[in-house]
Order: sequence, then structure tokens, then C-alpha cells
Amino acid sequence: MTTLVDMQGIEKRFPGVHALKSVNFELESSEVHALMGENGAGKSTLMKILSGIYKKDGGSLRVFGEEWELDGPRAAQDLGIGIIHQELSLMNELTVAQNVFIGREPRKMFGRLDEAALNRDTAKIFKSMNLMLDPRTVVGELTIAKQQMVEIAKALSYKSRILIMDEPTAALNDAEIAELFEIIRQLKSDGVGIIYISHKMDELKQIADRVTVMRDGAYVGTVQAADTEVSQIIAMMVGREVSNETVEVPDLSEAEVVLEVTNFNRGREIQDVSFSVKKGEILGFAGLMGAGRTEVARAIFGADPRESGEVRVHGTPCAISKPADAVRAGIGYLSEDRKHFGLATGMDVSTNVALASLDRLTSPVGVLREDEIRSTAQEYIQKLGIRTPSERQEVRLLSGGNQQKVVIAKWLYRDCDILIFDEPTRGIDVGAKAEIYKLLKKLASEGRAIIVISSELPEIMRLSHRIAVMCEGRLTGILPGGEETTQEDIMHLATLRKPAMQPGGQIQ
Amino acid sequence: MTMASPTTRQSVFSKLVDTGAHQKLLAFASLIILLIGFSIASPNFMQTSNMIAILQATSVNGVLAVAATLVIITGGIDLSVGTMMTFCAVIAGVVLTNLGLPLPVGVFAAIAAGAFCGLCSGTFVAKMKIPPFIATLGMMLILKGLSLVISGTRPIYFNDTPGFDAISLGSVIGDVFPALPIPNGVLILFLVAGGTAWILNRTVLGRYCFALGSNEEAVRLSGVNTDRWKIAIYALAGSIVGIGGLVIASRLNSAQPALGLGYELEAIAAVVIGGTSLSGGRGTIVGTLIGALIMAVLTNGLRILSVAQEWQTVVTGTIIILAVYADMVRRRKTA
Amino acid sequence: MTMASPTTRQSVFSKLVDTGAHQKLLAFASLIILLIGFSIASPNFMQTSNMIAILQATSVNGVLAVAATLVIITGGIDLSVGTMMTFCAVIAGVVLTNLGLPLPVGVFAAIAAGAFCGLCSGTFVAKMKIPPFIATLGMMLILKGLSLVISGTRPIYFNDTPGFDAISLGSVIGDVFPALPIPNGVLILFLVAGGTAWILNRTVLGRYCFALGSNEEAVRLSGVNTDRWKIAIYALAGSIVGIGGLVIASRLNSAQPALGLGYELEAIAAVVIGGTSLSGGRGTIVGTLIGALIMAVLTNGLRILSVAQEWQTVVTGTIIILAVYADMVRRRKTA
Amino acid sequence: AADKPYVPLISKGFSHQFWQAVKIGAENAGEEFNVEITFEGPDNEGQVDRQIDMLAAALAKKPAAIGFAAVDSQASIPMLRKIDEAGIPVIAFDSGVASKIPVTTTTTDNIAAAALAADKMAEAIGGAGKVAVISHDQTSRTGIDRVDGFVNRIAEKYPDINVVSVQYGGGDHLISTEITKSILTANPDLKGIFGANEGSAIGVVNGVKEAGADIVIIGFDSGAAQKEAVRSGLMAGAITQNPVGIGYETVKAAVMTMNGETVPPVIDTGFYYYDASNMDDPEIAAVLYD
Ligand SMILES: Nc1ncnc2c1ncn2[C@@H]1O[C@H](COP(=O)(O)OP(=O)(O)OP(=O)(O)O)[C@@H](O)[C@H]1O
Ligand SMILES: Nc1ncnc2c1ncn2[C@@H]1O[C@H](COP(=O)(O)OP(=O)(O)OP(=O)(O)O)[C@@H](O)[C@H]1O
Ligand SMILES: [Mg+2]
Ligand SMILES: [Mg+2]
Repeated sequence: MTTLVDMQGIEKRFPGVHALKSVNFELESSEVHALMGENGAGKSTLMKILSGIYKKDGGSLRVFGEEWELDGPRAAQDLGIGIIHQELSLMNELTVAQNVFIGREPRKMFGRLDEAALNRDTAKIFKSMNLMLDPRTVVGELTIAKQQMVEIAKALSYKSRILIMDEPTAALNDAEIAELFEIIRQLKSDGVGIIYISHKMDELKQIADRVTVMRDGAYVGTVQAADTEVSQIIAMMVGREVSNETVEVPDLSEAEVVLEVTNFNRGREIQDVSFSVKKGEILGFAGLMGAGRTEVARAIFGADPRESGEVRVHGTPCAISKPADAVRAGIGYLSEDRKHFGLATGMDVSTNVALASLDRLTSPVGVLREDEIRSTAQEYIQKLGIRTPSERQEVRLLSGGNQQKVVIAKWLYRDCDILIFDEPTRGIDVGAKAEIYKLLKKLASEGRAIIVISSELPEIMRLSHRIAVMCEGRLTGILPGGEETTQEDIMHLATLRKPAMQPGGQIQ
Repeated sequence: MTMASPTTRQSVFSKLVDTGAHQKLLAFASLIILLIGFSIASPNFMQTSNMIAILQATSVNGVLAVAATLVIITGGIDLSVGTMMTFCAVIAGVVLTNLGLPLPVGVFAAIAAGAFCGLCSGTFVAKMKIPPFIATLGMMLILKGLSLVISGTRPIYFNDTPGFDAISLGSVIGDVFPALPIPNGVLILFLVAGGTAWILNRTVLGRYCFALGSNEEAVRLSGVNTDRWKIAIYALAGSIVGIGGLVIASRLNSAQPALGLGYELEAIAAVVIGGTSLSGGRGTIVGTLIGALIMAVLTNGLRILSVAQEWQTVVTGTIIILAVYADMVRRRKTA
Repeated sequence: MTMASPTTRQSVFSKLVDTGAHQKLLAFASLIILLIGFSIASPNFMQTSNMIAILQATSVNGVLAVAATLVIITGGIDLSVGTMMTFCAVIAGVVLTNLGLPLPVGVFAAIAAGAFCGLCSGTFVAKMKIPPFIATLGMMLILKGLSLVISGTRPIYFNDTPGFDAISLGSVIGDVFPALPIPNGVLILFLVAGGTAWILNRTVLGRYCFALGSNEEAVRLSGVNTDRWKIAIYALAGSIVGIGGLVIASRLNSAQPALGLGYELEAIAAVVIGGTSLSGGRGTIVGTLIGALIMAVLTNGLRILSVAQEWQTVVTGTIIILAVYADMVRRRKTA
Repeated sequence: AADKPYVPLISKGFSHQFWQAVKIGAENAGEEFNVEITFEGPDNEGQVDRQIDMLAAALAKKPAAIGFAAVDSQASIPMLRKIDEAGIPVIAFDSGVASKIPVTTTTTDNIAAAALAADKMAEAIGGAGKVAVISHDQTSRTGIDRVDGFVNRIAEKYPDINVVSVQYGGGDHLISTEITKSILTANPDLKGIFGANEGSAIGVVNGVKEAGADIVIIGFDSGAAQKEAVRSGLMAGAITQNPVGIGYETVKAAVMTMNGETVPPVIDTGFYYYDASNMDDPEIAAVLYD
């Protein structure tokens, strides 16, 4: 056991934000050191300093016992520090292999590329990850989940001695997470030190040796994962106890059917999907990555075309050809990919919150009611505890989780009576999660119909009044919510495949 | 609420950032420097008459640049402003001179023509998904040709429309304060700029203009009818170009069908010098105005210094690059 | 391995996408349609001599478009190709005629001059973070002026350099197969295009060209020295423009210092018609070639039909829009 | 040099050889009469407003007189009035200004010059057959006059000659070359082409060379390449005006006006037809320029 990294009293300021206040962190070889903290606590910033992307304003950074001033990503790489960024940073137009080896392409003479070797090496890495993915696939066509796997492969290809993983599992399902943990244990036994950031508490016990907790950019403490209760860690993070009550299914037999979807079809992504949601009901959608839940949601919302299928809202059929129609019909959709489909990241928080509701915030002549927009934004910043210096801050400068909260705020404010949440808690901390769960329940009890798509079974089971399960574009069953439904029941339906077919990127 | 204190500080700062004020300030700086420099270099530069000449030289390019700003903020680009201006001028000529209709009709016709052209470009871009560069390049050629066809390749004069030349040559301000006879053309530029700035910052249209440039897909998925808004923005830009057509026509008391090619680059240059990003999502009208002024001051000043014409272009190119570089440096400091 | 089937299907498709083959195909379609249309419209159109004339008319714009493609794939734009071409031609003139140095020196000088100009633009963009539009606009003006200054606003003739006009007018192919006397200018175009295509698809430089256009920040985070590569790409583009300068100079057997303005838009148009996206990351040389051919066929055909000049521009504009629209439709089908 | 009287010349164009020749003439006169000369013109002969901005800048420099070749005389009248009110004499050159303001106009009759070209063309092709015109500009005065002069004269005097095509290459050598070749393709039996300015004429020469055609070429203006073409017989002959003379006379007239001398209302600098036979005659050689 040698000390790989030793950071002491790290300071970092951004305009108006004191992101890191004298933070300490150290990493031993052959250990998995989890870094926990609420959204905006400063985890990613600390890691960006360690990987040479940000310059630290103060404090000392020692790697392999030597003091270093990292002046760029390359310097960190040369030291053997690899990082998987929280936000995907891939080149969508390039192939998977080209992405993995960007900057280190195998070359022949005169700067000629050795494409064959490139694909071969990539395939090797994928094999070691048991990832079935053609190295020549163009990244832009992959789902976020697969893109995340590519990021992981890329990080592994550096053969780093220090590997930073910033929320690598945010977009992954259990099977893939299990596979990732296998890889991590392997690396560990090879003496690699791993810094692991995640908001999924259950992962701690499985993988972490030590846990360092941050709050509001300050160092709170470091504990041994083995002999510390999760609740205690949560307390360290949030500064209070987080309630963990389970779902109580209301009696909806009398309730009106608000949304009715019948015979949806599109190629092999959506096959004859029909279901309905009642007033005040939370319908959970479970399934493996690639099950087609997002596709169904997008099709209902009119974001993607559909070959056949009818949507009835309050019993009346409505022709939805574009999202505008859906929103007019009272349907809201929170996308799973906030960066591309959820936010105008170049604009400030208040605009993003108001984006779906500007028509309500304008005078007849089209003049914006600026104050109302601002106050609304402030209201939601309070309600959802969005960490931002002000409602005028550009969203791209917010931490990942806080960005997600902004998207949620947008749809909450739009106030539709049918809300589809696709991975609503992706990258959101435990404290905020609990808040959002409360919110969803409140919305339901106020009489809205809610669909929650999530790859986290615990989340599904904790929220859903009924659980729809999809597999390869087919709706394989709808289970009742509450205690009597077990994870096993869901997984059974989620893997109820047509023979001789397996989903894309599924790990065997 | 430990965040409280930084919050307030930040919000002031961030207000600056997203109204792009620091860019304005800096663009301003380069403008001031130019003015001072030229005043020192030549006694003839800093005269009321010459300042007015500069403003007047700005008026047309300025109006076009304001129009271009709208389109550029949506993440597009408009290469057709130059020939569209000419087209609108020719339309005014046909209506007023060939058909002999009264002045207001001609004014309306020109602006309507611009709006219609904008509507077309907008439709090509929004509905037909043609890259703005190509859509407006096509429009540029089409309108160039049509102007020649409609006018019979000859200038159309407005001699039988009394008061037409007053549109840009008369001076409402001058009538009130004889001391500064600022021509109406300049007045129109500032009115148009003011109006557009108001639309950009205070109305839904403006807000969507920025949002589209920032992340169109996100806006669409927020249930906004992006196509319709985009078309509206192009149409608005077009009508502004129409006004530009009137200004130049009245200044030359004629519609010159061959005019307009090359004006688009100058307009876009003014926009970008003004700190508006060609990738869309951010930009300011004030910046654009300053950009246009910088270009006008530069050309005028170099002429006043009797710099040989071939050297004038060299210097202009260099200073444009330097001005924007200064802007970049400043921006990196603040960001 | 059950994934195999969908994967391979997708990968074949995706390969098509990133070599942009379907775009080529479609651009091809519009080209064929034009050729057929004109052949029907005029018996004089489809003759070997005229086809060669069209190819020759493509040569200069084609070379410039190839250069522009490189820059555009990185997500930039190059407005200076036109005047840079002239500048290189003038340099060649100075070296060969004024200094009377031997031909190879002149050729080298022209290409070196182009590379140097590219180096400058590249530095402005990469190091000084000036938007490509402004950096190259500045270069365009600077080079326009310098060409006039250096040449003393007079054309420089190559009368005392025997064999200079052979660079683009001679026909190596014709000497071998007298049947098709394709001028060297065309040969040079295809050689340049072939070389550039090879660089784009087979070398590290080409790889980074696409990568930069696709997501520069990601490339930087991967520890690549993005600035250096970007500069290299601009310099490469510049040297290609230098070749273009030689082709036009040898064709006119003179360096015309006033030439070049407006050529940049034509080059960029060819690139975009060829299916290269102005937002960077994807594009092909073949597409660009076809784009350039489409433009040349269009102009030539309309002239042969003796369409009135003013209508020629109208038709050109319309067809450019239609060609790209067809491309879009096709793309949405495949994607 | 500040004490020298200052005379700016605002021209229609700048980089075309014709205007460069005018510039030289003006500078020669500048030397001779000890006045400071500047010469400016818009990039292409359409940009009226640019020209007016140039006038404005010139006016700000408090010149002794202004030489002005109007792109569009009507359009520039308001500005000319301003100059007149400032008591600065205006000398029009190249093509006249439809106004009382200019004290004189040093001009040359483009219509008559082009008509002469038509006669020479007719003579060279034997009075019958197809001919074409390639001009530099569809809208500028010189462009219009030279095309009209040529076409009208053919129409009036030569019924058997038929102008099959008039196209415009913006004075760009390359574009004019392409146009020539397509005209030759479209009309294999073409007898001759008239290139209405230096760029167009050279374009025609190149195009004919490349197409390997054998037709009569009549050019306009001079310049090294055109002189060479005439000498080699490739070009039957060309019209040249006397741009150097125009520049010279303009400045001279300005100086005379400054000194209160009276100048004739019109100074015609004339035009000449030159071909291999006469181009070395002193009076022709004098008006040819490189
Ligand atoms: N470039 C930046 N400019 C300004 N503020 C920033 C910047 N990057 C981060 N911040 C701020 O610094 C704080 C810490 O951000 P960071 O991304 O490190 O949080 P995090 O712990 O990773 O949160 P999450 O779990 O949501 O990813 C946040 O308040 C964020 O708004
Ligand atoms: N952008 C895309 N391009 C091509 N195929 C896609 C894309 N997004 C999804 N797919 C395909 O559609 C199917 C379902 O996509 P997706 O993985 O989003 O479903 P999901 O049930 O929403 O899974 P998750 O929400 O966990 O990502 C998969 O076969 C996937 O490969
Ligand atoms: Mg983070
Ligand atoms: Mg999904």
C-alpha cells in the first residue's frame, strides 16, 4: 500500500462561487476511494483539478509523493492519471474505436493511421469488458448507456495507475454496473487506485474501501466503508436524516383514465405497446437498457415519429405529431439526456425554467414578464434546492445534478396533468432524490398522471403504483406496485425475450 | 445562507456577462481608440460634418447588420441581406416611380417585400432544413437576378416622388437643433436598432431567438413550435432589411439594381466584431452598432489620412483582427 | 455474438454515413440530372470539347473548394481562399518575372506563400482564439491589399517563363491519348483532391481534422495539442490554395492582382452542396468535387443556352437550393 | 506637402487597368503642376453609395478641387451640391455628370468609340455573319455605352451581321474566358467577338486560344497583354481611349480653375483604333499604356 495521491487544503474559486474550501483527499494504491457529496458539493471540480483540467487556487497536490503543478490534461495523463468525466465528452461523428484512442492512434510511417490495429485494440478492450460493441460504430448512434461504456473503455485504455470515475454508473443498468465492478476489482488487484463518485448509496458497500464526504465545497471527513452505516454517510453529506418510507398504493379503481396509449409501433424499437395511466397514478417503467422505454416516451410526446398507434387524453383521441401538440394536450416529457434534449445550457437558469411556459409569462403583445420569470425561477431554486449563485447563472456552469434539477423545475412549472419522467434522478444526490420522490407523490396526490422511466429498480419499486416492464420494444407485462412485487418478478419480465435475441450492448 | 453574499455579487457580474456588456465595453474601447488615433493623426477628422458623414456611412450597413444579428443569434447566417436590400429598393422604385403610387404605399411595399423574402429564407431553413448558409446564398443570387430583371438593369429614380430623399437625407433633428443636422438615415438606424434590441431582450420572439441558437432541440422538446418562431425571426430580419433598402434608395434618390453584392460580408463582420458569436445563442444589438461604427470610422479615417487605397484594405483587415482579438482577451479574463 | 447481425448492419450504415457516401450519391444524382437536362436543351452542350471546358472551368474553384473543405471540417470557415489564391499567383509572378528565377522556385514560392498565409490564419484561430470567420475575413482584406501593393496594381505576365502556361493549359494526358486532351489544370485538381482525400481518411492529421470539428473540447481533454494540429490544417489548406494560384496564373499566363474577390463564396458553396456540414465533423472531398462540378455545369449550361445574365443568377440560386434540399430529404430518409 | 493644393480624384473603379492609367495621368499632372493627388474608386462600378462616402471624406479634407467620375450622376447630385456650397470646384472625368456643377468634363465618347469597333469588326468579317459581345458590366455607364454603341451601329449599318450574344464577365479575365468558350460552343459558326474592356478582351483572347477557334477579335483599352495580342495578330485590333490623357487633363483643368483661368466646358480626350500596322506610330503609342 503506497500513497498515490495526497491533496491537502485544495482551494478553488469560480466567479462568485467558492467551489472548494481547503479540501483534503488521499488515495492509496489498490483501493477504491469513494467521494460522496450532494450536488454541487465540489466532487467533479476536485477531480478536474487532479486531472489537470482546472488549476487549483491553493493547497498542495502530491502524486507518488512528489509535489506537482499540473498544467493540462496531458500532464495528468503522463503521470498515469485517467478520468471518466461525469458529462460524456465524445466525438459523435467519429467511430467508437477512433474515440477510444483519440490522441494515441496506432500509426504507420508518415503519420499514416493503422485503422486495423485501432479496431483490433479497441475490440480487445471491449472483450476484456465483455462489451459487445462494434469498434466501427459511429458514437452518435449509440444510446447514452453505450456511450458511457465507451467512455469507460477509453479510460481503461490509458492503463492509468490512478483512475477517476465521476458517476460512471449514472446511465447504466444493474447488469452493466455489476460488470463495471468486476473490472474495478480486477484493476484493484493490479494495484490501481480508483476514485469513485456516485450518488447510488447501495454501491458503496459493494465496491468502496474508504469514503470521503464533501459538503458545500468543504471537506467533511473520511471513513471506512466497511464499518460505517450508509445512513451515517448520508447524514454527513446532507447534514440531516433522510426519510426512507416506501410506497403506499392508493385505491384508484374509481379514478378517471387520463392517458391511454394503444398499439404503438415503430420498427423493432417499439412493438405493439398499449397501456393507460389513471388520474393520480404513478406508473413506473422498468426494463434493461435498450428496452425501448425512451422510444415509447418520445413517440407519445411526438418527439419521434411512430408507424401506428393512438393516444387518448381524457378519453379524447389527439393527433400528436410534434412536441408542441403534446404539451398543448397537457403532456410533459423530461428527457433522459439533459445536455442535448433538456437544457439550453448557454442560457441562464430562469430562462430554462420558463422555457416550456413562456406563453404563460408574456403579455398579449408578446412582452415577457421578466420579474415573474425571475421570481418563478427563484421559487424553484428554493423548492428543489438548486445550488446556483443566482437565477441569472448560465446553466452550463452548474454541477451535473443541479442541471438535472433545472430540467425538472421546467416541467413542474409547466404544470401538465400528464408528466413523463425519463430517468428523473440521474446524477441526483440522495437528499435531493428524497425531495423529488416527495414531489412526484405530491403531484400524483394532486391528481396528475405520472410515468416514471428508471433503470434503478429500487426507485421504480419505491415510487410506482403499477410497474410496466419492457423488453426489446415490447411491453412484457404490468405488475402491481407495493411490497408483493419483488425485483425478481420485474427482472423476469425484463428479460422475457423472444428466443435467440438479446438486446444491444447487453452484457452476457 | 452562506451563499447569500456571493450570490448578489455574482448576479451583478452574471448580468453583465449575459447581456454581453463587457464585450460592448471592450468593442467600445477599440472604437474610442480609433477615434482618438485618427483625431491626432489628422485635424480634418474630428469635425461635426465628418462625424455626421461617418454616421451616415454607417446607416445602411448598420441596419443590415442589425438584421443579420437576429439571424446569427438563432445560430444561422444571412448572406442575402445585401441583394435583398437592393431588391426592396427596386420594389419601392417600381411602386413609386413606375406605378406612381403614393409614398406610404412604396414604403410599405419595400418592407413587405423584405419580410416576404425573409419568410422564404426562413421556410427553407426551418421547414426544408436547408443549411442557412445555402438557403441565404440561394436567396442572394435569386434576388440579385430579380432586381436586375425587374428594373431592366437600369437604375430607377425617385424624381417624381417628392420627399422620398428626405427619408434618409432630410434631418428631423436638424430642424429642431440646427447645431447638429443628423440626417434621418442615422435616426432610422438608431430607431431600428432600439426597436430590435427591445424585441430581443423584452419579448418572447427575442427570447426564443436566443434559445434556438443555444439548443434548438431542447426548445422543440419543451413543446415550442420552433419552426414557426424561426420563420418569424427571418421575416422580421427581412423587414428590417427592407427598411435598409429604403434608406439607401432615398440616399441615392434611386434604386441601383447592381448594388448590394459584398455588403453581406460587411454586415456580418460588423455583427461579429460587435461580439455576437456565429455559433448562436449570444449577441447584442449595441455590440453590432459599435461593430458597424468601427468599420465606418476605419474606412473614413484611412481616407482622411489619404492612405493609398491598396493599403487601406490591408490596414482594415489588420485592425478588424486586432479589435476582435482584444475582445477575446478581455472575454477570457472575465470568463 | 448474437449481436453480430444488427451491429454489422449498423456499422455498414454508419460507415456510409461518415464517408458521407449517400450524400455523394445524391449530389451525383443532381449532377447527372443537370447534365441530361442541358444535353436535351442544347445539342452543343454534350461535346467532348465542352465537357473538357467544364472540367477546366471547375479546376480553379475545385482546388479552392478542396482547401475550404479541410477548414470547414474542423468547424471553421475560410473566406480568404479567393484573395489568397491571387496573392500566391502574384508571389509566383514576382519570383519568376521580376526576379527571373527558374520555374521550380516560383512554384515552390507560391505554395510556400499559401502555406504561410494559412499558418497565419491558423494561428489567429487556434492561438488567438479569433473566430475563423473574422480571422479569414481579415486575411482576405490583407491579402487583397498586399497583392495590389506587391504587383503595383499591374498584372504580372509570365512571358519570359517558358512552359509556365503548360502548368494548366498543357495536357500530359492528351500527349498519351490524343483522343481526350484533358488539360493539366484538371489533372492537378484531381491529384490535389486525391491527395487531400487520402490525408483526410488515412492520416493522423485528417483524423484530428474530423475530431476537432466534432468536439474540440473532448479532443483537448484527451491530451491532444489541438492548437498545433489546427494550425497545421490551415497551413495545409493554404498550400493547396497556393496550387490554385499557380493554376489560375498559368491559365491566364499572368497574375491578375484584382482577381479573387467573390471566389470564396463560390468555393464554400461547392463544399456545402457537396454535403459537408458547416458545423464541422463530417465532409468528403468527393462531395466537394461534385459540388464544384454542379456549379460549373450550371454556369456553362446556362451560358450555352444563352440565358440572359440576370436570369442565370436566378436559376443558379434556385438550383443550388433545390440540390441541397434533395440532399436533405435523402439524408432524413437514411438517418 | 500640406501647403500644396490638394486634388482628390474619385473614380468609378480602382484596380482595372483603365483606371490605373487615369491615375498615372493624374499623378503626372500632379508632378507637373505641383498639386497633391489622391486617387480612389469603389471595388466595382456599381457601388454608388461607396463613391458618395468617398466624396464625403474628400470634402472633409478641404481640397482645392475634386475630380469626379460619377457611377451614377443623378444619385450623387446631393453630395455634389454640398461640395458646390463649400465653394470647391468639381471637374468631371470619364463620363459626364448631368448637372451644372462641374466646371468641365474631360471625357471620351464611349458610344462613338464602340461604334468604331463595330465598323472595324464588320470590315474584318466582311460585313456578314454572327458576332458576340463580352462586356465588363451590365449596369455601369461605360459598360452600357460600349455595348449599346457597338450593337446599335451593327443594327443600323450592317443588316447581315447578327449579334448573337451579349454577356458580362465583370472584367474578370477568368470568367470572361469561360464565357468566350461557352459562346464559341453555342455558336460554332461565330465570326467575331468584341471584348468591351481590358479584362473582357483578354478573356476573349484566352478563350479563343484555349478553344483553338479562329475568329476576329476586336478589343478595347490597352495594357501589355492586349498590345501583345494585337502585335501577334491574334487580336485584329482594339479601340483605345486616352485614360492617361483623361487623368492629366482632369488635374490640369482643376489647376486652371484654381488659378481662375477659364476652361472649356468639355475636354474630349478622344479615342483611337490601333492594330499591328499603326500601333507604333508615335501618336498611337503615346496613348497606349501597359
Ligand atoms: N466552470 C465553472 N464556473 C462557475 N461555477 C462552477 C464551474 N464549475 C463548477 N461550478 C460550481 O462549483 C460547484 C461544484 O460543482 P461540481 O460540478 O464540482 O459539483 P459536484 O459535486 O460534481 O455535483 P454533482 O454531484 O451534481 O456532479 C457548483 O456550485 C457549480 O455550480
Ligand atoms: N440515438 C439513438 N440512435 C440509435 N439507436 C438508438 C438511439 N437511442 C436509442 N436507440 C436504440 O433504441 C433502443 C432503446 O433505446 P434506449 O436504450 O434509450 O431505451 P430505454 O429503455 O430508454 O433504455 P434507457 O432508458 O435505459 O437508456 C435501443 O435498441 C437503442 O439501441
Ligand atoms: Mg459532478
Ligand atoms: Mg432511455
